[in-house]
Amino acid sequence: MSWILLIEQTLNGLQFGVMLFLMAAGLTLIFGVMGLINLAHGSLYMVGAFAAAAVAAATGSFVLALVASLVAAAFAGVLIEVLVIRRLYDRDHLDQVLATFALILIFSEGTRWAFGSFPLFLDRPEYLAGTVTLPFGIEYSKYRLSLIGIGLLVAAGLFWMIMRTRIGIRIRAGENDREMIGALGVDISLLYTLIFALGAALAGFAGALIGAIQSVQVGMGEPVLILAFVVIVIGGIGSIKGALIGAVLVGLTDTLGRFLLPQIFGLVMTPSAATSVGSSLASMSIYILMAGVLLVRPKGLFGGA
Amino acid sequence: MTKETLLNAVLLCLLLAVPLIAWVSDEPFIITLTTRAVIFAIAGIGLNFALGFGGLVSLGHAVFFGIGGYVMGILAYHAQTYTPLMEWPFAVEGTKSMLIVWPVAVVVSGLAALAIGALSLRTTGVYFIMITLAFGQMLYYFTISWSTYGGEDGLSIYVRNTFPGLNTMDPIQFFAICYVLLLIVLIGVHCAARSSFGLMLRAAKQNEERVQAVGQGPYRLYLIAFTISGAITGLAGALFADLNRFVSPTMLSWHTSGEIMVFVILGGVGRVFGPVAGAALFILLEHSLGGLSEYWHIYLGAILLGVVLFARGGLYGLLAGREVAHD
Amino acid sequence: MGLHKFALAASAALFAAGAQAEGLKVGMITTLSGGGAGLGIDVRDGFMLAVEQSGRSDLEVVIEDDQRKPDVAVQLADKMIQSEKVDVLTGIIWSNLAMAVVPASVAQGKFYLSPNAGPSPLAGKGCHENYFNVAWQNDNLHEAAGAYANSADLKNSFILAPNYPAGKDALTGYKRFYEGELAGEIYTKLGQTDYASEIAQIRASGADSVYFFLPGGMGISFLKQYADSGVDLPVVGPAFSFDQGILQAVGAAALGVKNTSQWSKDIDNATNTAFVESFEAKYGRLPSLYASQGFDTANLLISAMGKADVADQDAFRSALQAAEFDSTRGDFAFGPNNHPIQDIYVREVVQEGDVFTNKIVSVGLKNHSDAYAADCKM
Amino acid sequence: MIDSILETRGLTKRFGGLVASKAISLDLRQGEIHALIGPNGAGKSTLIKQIAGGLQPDEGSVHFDGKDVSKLSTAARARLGMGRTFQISSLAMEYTVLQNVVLGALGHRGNVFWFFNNVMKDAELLETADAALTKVGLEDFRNFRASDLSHGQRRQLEVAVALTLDPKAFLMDEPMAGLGAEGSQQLIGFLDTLRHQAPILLIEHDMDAVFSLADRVSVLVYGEIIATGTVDDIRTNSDVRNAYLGEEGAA
Repeated sequence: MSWILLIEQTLNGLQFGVMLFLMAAGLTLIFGVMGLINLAHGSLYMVGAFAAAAVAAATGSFVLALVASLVAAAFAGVLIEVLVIRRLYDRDHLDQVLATFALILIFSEGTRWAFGSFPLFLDRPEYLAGTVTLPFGIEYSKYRLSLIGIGLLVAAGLFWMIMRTRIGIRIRAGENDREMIGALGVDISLLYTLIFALGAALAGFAGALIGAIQSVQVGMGEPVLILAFVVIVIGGIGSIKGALIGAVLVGLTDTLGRFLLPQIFGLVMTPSAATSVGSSLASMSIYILMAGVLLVRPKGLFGGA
Repeated sequence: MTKETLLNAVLLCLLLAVPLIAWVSDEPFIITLTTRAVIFAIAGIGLNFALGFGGLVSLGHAVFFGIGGYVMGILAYHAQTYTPLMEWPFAVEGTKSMLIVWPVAVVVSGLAALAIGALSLRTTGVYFIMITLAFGQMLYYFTISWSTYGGEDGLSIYVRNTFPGLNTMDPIQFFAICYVLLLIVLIGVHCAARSSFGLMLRAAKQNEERVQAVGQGPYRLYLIAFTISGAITGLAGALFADLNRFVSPTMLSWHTSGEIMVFVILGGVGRVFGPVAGAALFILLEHSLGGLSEYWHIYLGAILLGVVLFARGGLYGLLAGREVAHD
Repeated sequence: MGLHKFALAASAALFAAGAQAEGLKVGMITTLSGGGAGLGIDVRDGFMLAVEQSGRSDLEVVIEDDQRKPDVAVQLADKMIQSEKVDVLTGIIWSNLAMAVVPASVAQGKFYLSPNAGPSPLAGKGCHENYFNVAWQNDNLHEAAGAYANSADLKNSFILAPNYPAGKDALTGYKRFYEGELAGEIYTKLGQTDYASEIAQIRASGADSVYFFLPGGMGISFLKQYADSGVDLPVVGPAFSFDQGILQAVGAAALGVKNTSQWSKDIDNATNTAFVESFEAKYGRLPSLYASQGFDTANLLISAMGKADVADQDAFRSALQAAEFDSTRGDFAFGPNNHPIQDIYVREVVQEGDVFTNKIVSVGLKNHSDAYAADCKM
Repeated sequence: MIDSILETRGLTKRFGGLVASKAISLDLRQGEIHALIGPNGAGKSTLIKQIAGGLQPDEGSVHFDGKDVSKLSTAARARLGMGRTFQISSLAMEYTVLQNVVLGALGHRGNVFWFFNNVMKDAELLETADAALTKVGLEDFRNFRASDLSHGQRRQLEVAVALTLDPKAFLMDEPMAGLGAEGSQQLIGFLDTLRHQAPILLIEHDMDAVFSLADRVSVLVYGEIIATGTVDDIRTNSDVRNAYLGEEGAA
């Protein structure tokens, strides 16, 4: 095992992490401000990817496809917020889990009905194809490097928005005291819709970005959804900072776990047994990480006291 | 007789009458379908014990359902291949007798619930939901890569387990076994709900502070409720595996957890008979919606959404009104 | 479980005739909803095309969706047998569903014709006289890939597959014929969508080629990411990741990849040419491997119907065993364990106009049977 | 000290920079009503939480019935005999009045882990429960849901549940809050007799109640006890006048 390989794997973990962050940020904002568990967040990811694939096929432009993913996911977000989600803010978590579980069923089969059962094609733009050579002679995919950049940029933008802008102040106020911001004359239901649309747009954006190097298909949002939940739970629900750190932690654990665990077991076992045991453990690693974090800190790394 | 008691009686009679009519008119598939509803009902009753009585929203109950299934699958697999389950420290043989499989399934899934509960109950609220989900995923991926017992392919058991004096491969006889178990579980849960434990547990769901002020720690109450809940769901898992003569990791997927929760909500959270009504309704919906369209999940989702948004309290809330405080 | 009743009408004559007593009823359990529905839809469409072309009024097909859930499939099999009283079952796509359904169904005296899955237990110790596999034993395409690697002078392969039984069978199959060294062997998580880590290991391993078995969306993701990684070692895979249904989603990333298949749309025989034409005319898309398997399955059944009544089980079984039908694959015969003996081709992904598809470049294994037949005691 | 059932020694609790309890030492003696008064925000609730067990002090200890209970949970302290009522009614709202008091009786008796008895048919528990209801005058409301009770009735029910615990001391957090004049008078009369059953640590805003009931009064201001003494001592204490009335009061 060379250091270069380890660095490359760390970059891969980072890239996976920042993409998870795009998903997790919306999820954690929505929970922090509205107190809502949204299982349908993965469906918004899927909506973004499908919208991007459809627009890319029609226009051939990746940038337009990304814009489409933002718009479509935000639109879908507003739609379900107005029709369904806003009735759930005052309900207990159980009702929220079930209602949004129902939304998953509707979204998945609805997308299949609209786009068919076969995966769609979405490709990275030609100018991001291929690799670049980083210091130490590491050859790394241009597109993945761009993903890391975009992800960090979005993260910085989010932090700026929350810390510096008027809407950010309202969001933070909303996290602390819901009645209070209502009393201060802020239009709560508009604020909630906006936050939900923002979270949805981020999810859709992530769907499009990832869709370009994966397969755009029905159900693609669910594995990501569960990972995003793991992320925000590790980070502490409601904390954007926690979401970022949790996302990177999960990204690194998963990537490096898949890479290192079979090798570690290889030191004490036969190669095939090590591959098998190591892979099994690697697929459980992030859940073990999450359970471990919660046992030490029952409200996540950056959760309230 | 209250409305609720009447509804309970009607429900139990219907569940008995449908397969009997199907038996007379030689429609064995209807019997199988009803058996499925009965087994789902038991799983739902299990979850309801934690969710309805203790307020513990577990999104990982598929684990116990799956463990029950795998207990049955593994015991039967060793019995049908004539290989011992383990040889050290003492030899254990597989078995195909339901009378042994059930208690083992109940004990193993109960112990799993005890362990998972002991860890998970350190958290509350959303964190509890998510940590149960995490344990669910952990075991799901474990079974997928557990190649000794088929991994993702699962385990096929070619013939159902045996019960003294009955032919379990006959749909109506297998139904009878499940139905009687349902009755036993119902009676047990009904008693437990109004027992000392039940009173204290349901009080903890309403107000933990109150329970502490009368000198009881909620943690122990929750943990025992969670253990019993897991054990009941495990029993359902063993029956389900026997019904299908097959177990696979699908039983442990988070979709299964979601579905078990759906039974409870459709019927009515916290009502002893709620999950029975919920499971029956679910099977009925599946059966009738499936014929409508290839995209029937859309309708299922819409109905579920409607229930959550507009018919709180589920079927029981709709038909029997608010729960009578005590009789 | 979705109790779909896709109209079973093979032809209008079906309703008119009403002479069902002498007819044959087929229960098709396949995946029509959720992820992976594309495969089931292709099998169904291929099968129904053959039924329609036969014009037989005494063949009734009941189709149900298993949602890719084993318990639902078992439930549907019960329904088909107990309630619909079908004579023959078919349609299952996935090995794990087949393992759940097939043994119990054949034990109840039904015939089962597999249009896709071929798990090894059913080819070996668990074989059954009423179980016929019309596609391949799971290892076959991988074995051919191993053989191809030898002929292409590949000496140091990096191989990967998901960590589940079919994945392990795949790599075992490849290694059974492959004679070179292994630069690495990885089992990935089932359903995994990001392969950056694996690709980095491939890059670092010093391999001269890559063999992978990643069905469905997993393969799409892998190929796109692989093409983007700058690693340009030759890739070999089984046809599953290069079939007509998903090639469009992979796009140019798949161009030039060698893959092994028992069927290709350019196999030169009259049956195949007619099949490809009529499939495209009827459904507006090119047929896939799965469609061809569905089509062959139906034709095998129809050929047996022409020779024997299904009520006479022994005669009907012999008729099936004879496999006297015009296969889209050309020569086709059953081995002693009722699994195919057939040629397995090496194909290459090419672009024809806007469409990505495959063309045959060589024969990987001639008249290939499977490794488990010896274990089968019928 | 022998007749002190409850004693705090140097309880200190900080929230960030704010000192909510500053080295609080007080005791509750057999047979007395010890009232704790103080302006809003003085830290009364913080103090009672530390005594009852919801909150761990940063320094100091709580002694009950001769034992250091500082490390015990709320439930364990309740089992030792702390009978608590809450400022905001804390009842099982979906339960009936009777179920709430049976709950108290059951909690006190223990043996909670019975799964097959019908707890509402347990003669022993019902007897305790009915006695408590009769004492507070709720016997006619046995089958009302707690959520259907009036505000005053809920306060009475809180006291009834505390009674079923047969406590060695009562901790009552503003039991008069929200009661009308008549209700307050009844409750004052009742508490007056209750002190002989077990002493009461009474946190109360209603000064009439405090001055007519309390044997001793402690005054808590900004987390600190500025005075403890009889009603008359407190009335004349200049620090107290200062705290309540400002500078001119002290003059």
